[in-house]
Amino acid sequence: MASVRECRVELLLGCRVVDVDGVVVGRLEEIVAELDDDEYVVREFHVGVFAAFERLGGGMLGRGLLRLVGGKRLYTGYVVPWKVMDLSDPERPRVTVPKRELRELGETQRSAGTMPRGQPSLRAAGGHRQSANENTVS
Amino acid sequence: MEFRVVHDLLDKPVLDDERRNIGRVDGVVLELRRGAAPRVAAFEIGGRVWARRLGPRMARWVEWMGKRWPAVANGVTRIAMRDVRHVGITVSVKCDGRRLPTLAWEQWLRRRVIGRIPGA
Amino acid sequence: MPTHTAAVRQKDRGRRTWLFWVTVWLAAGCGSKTPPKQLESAESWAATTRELAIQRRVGSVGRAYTEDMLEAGRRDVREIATAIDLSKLPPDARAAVPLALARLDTLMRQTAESVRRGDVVALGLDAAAADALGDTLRALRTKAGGE
Amino acid sequence: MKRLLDLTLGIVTSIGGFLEAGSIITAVQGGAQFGYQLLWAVAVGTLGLMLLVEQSGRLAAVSGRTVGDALRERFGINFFVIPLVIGLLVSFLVLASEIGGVALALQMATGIGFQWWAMPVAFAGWFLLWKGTFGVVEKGSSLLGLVTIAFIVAALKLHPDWGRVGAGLIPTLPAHDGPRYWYIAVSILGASISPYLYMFYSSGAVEDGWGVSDLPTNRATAVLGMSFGGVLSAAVLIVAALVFLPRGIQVDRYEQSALLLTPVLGHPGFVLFLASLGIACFGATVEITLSMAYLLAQGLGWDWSENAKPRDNTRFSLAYTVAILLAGAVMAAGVDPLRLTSFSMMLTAASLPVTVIPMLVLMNDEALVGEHRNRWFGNVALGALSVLATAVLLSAVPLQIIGGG
Repeated sequence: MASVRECRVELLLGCRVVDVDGVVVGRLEEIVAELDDDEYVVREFHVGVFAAFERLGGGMLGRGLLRLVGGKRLYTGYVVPWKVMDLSDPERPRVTVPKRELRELGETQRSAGTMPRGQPSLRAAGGHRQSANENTVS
Repeated sequence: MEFRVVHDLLDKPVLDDERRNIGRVDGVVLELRRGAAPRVAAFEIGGRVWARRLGPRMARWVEWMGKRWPAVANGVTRIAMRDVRHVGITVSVKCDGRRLPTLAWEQWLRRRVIGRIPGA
Repeated sequence: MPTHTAAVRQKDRGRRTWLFWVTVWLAAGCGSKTPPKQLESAESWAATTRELAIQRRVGSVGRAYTEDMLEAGRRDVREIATAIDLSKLPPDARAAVPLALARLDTLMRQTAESVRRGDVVALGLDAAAADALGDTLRALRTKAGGE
Repeated sequence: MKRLLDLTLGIVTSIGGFLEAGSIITAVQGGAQFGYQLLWAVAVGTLGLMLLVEQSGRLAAVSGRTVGDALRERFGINFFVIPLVIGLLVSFLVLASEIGGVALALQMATGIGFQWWAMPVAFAGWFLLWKGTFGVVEKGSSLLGLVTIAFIVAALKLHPDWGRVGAGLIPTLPAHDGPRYWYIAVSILGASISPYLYMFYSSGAVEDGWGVSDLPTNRATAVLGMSFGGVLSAAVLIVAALVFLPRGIQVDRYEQSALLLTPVLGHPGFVLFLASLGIACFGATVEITLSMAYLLAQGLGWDWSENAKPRDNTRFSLAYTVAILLAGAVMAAGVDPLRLTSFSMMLTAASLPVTVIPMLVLMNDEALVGEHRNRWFGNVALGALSVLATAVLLSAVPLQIIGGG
């Protein structure tokens, strides 16, 4: 670890992400980390309108509406693994591979895992959303 | 355990050892490491941090306020992720909120303004 | 949010449009009214005067309230009298409208005096006069093109 | 037994808390100019408020988050500043008009100008907040607010033609004065669906520590309380339609509305009107002030509670102190209360989309409300309300221009 640099999540959020050829991937909406040896280590970045919806917990209704209104165009999001995300300029995040090589975020994976729905008391459960099976590289 | 920085941490209320509200997570700091995955190092609380999110004009304005009334526009509180006890609907941290800069103006107000009004 | 200049400029433009609409909205509060609308308002004041006289006569409403109300009404009526655009009225109403408004003003002053004196008989007469004046104003409004 | 008592108290609270300066004056204006024709606006406004109150109460009971909290947590500060700034601005104007309502009631009772009453009223409200607890503020001001039932008594004594009253519940196009009609219709909507009410309600649910077991109480309070409240508003409109319309009295000055009950109830009617106006507006003054402080404190993560001593929540206490005294100062400067009230009701109506549309997202968020999230009915109704709110926003500016004043 030669150098340590800092980067601010709240300013990164909503920035347009481009791929290696300058093609726009979408806006950065979510960062997924994992607790690893007492450290929260970033695994991947979620980019695109769908990622924003996922963040808002849009639910079935939101997903349905999004598909209805925007069709395929809006109904997309990409998973960018940390290895290919270049944050050297925090205002212009860049993916170091072409867009087509990115994994899409969406329903196909969502249905792969079964999601525990409706815990009886979220407050009692500590409220942590149990969604580990959504769109993760584990 | 998976943890989503924006969904689960950013903008959540922060409670100290005695469940005192010490503010909201206004910003999150990633540490970029060469050859290793970035690490969520800390989060920050403070007017200056959220003002920066609202744009440069707002940030300048809060900066100016801070120069004028240092007691009111407090500094930035940074809390390392290792001091986080639990992240849920709220974020609880291992510390005494009264000693943090975020609560400085709450205390300043108590001494200088509110405490002086009868019946407080 | 990203702080590219384009985005900032767009934000500025957005703010300006927004300010424009707020100004328009605020300005609209002081917009002008048409003569039939103004006459309708005067008519409503005549009706209010009548009601105030009747209710004060039987002691249903407070004295201070009645006087204040009449005073406020007179201010409104005088405002209407100066603001009304006579050229927008039909020729045969041009002379009658200012006259009726002046009579309403006088009547309201008179009613206020009756209230001050506690004169029950006068209040009855004032109510009748207000009733008649209301009819006159209604006729004038119909002439001026109101429904 | 205790539950039943709580429920009754909750319903009484919402009845007492329903009427305030805006809903009284808009209903009087509507009835005086258009008879029963605008009753539908009261009904739509009441249904809308019922929906939002039930949902924000449910959100608070299930997740322990108020609407303000959830808005910040789910949408981030970049979005949250919009409802924050708009909410504070609109609430401030409404607050000033409520203080104006109390001050005018006092003016009509004493003959001393309302400007002189504005600061004492603001100070009295502040004192209640400073010394009182949430229960005192909510229940006290609302129990007194039951005096507004006088309007229902008056409406019944006038024996309205119920068939025509029923017909008024169906929206129809006006025969005359189209712009004015729509202007008053939108104002009635703004007066009924006040964001401060459901913000206040959800904060109250959190202050009282509601849980999932309180959901039935929440639903009953929302449905029964708001419908009784709506009936009160409708009664004001009906009385105005039967008293003012045939006499040709329009309400160009706030004070004219005090003649509303005298033809029916005589001198007690005058006193009851003043008492209703004063008490209802005073209750609203205190509640709006609190809801402003709640919104600010929740959004920025300050400690907030009306039940704590002011010195334990200094920023929160400072926020309500500044808000109420500033609003008092606006009225003391002699702003026309009727103009301000009409304007702020219009502004409230126009501001609805910023709080209503996000509710659609919040109430479908499994992380927040889990299995208690909206079913199709709640979503369709809230969706319809969002569409209505957007239409209102788009029509507000042109309506203010051609129908206002």
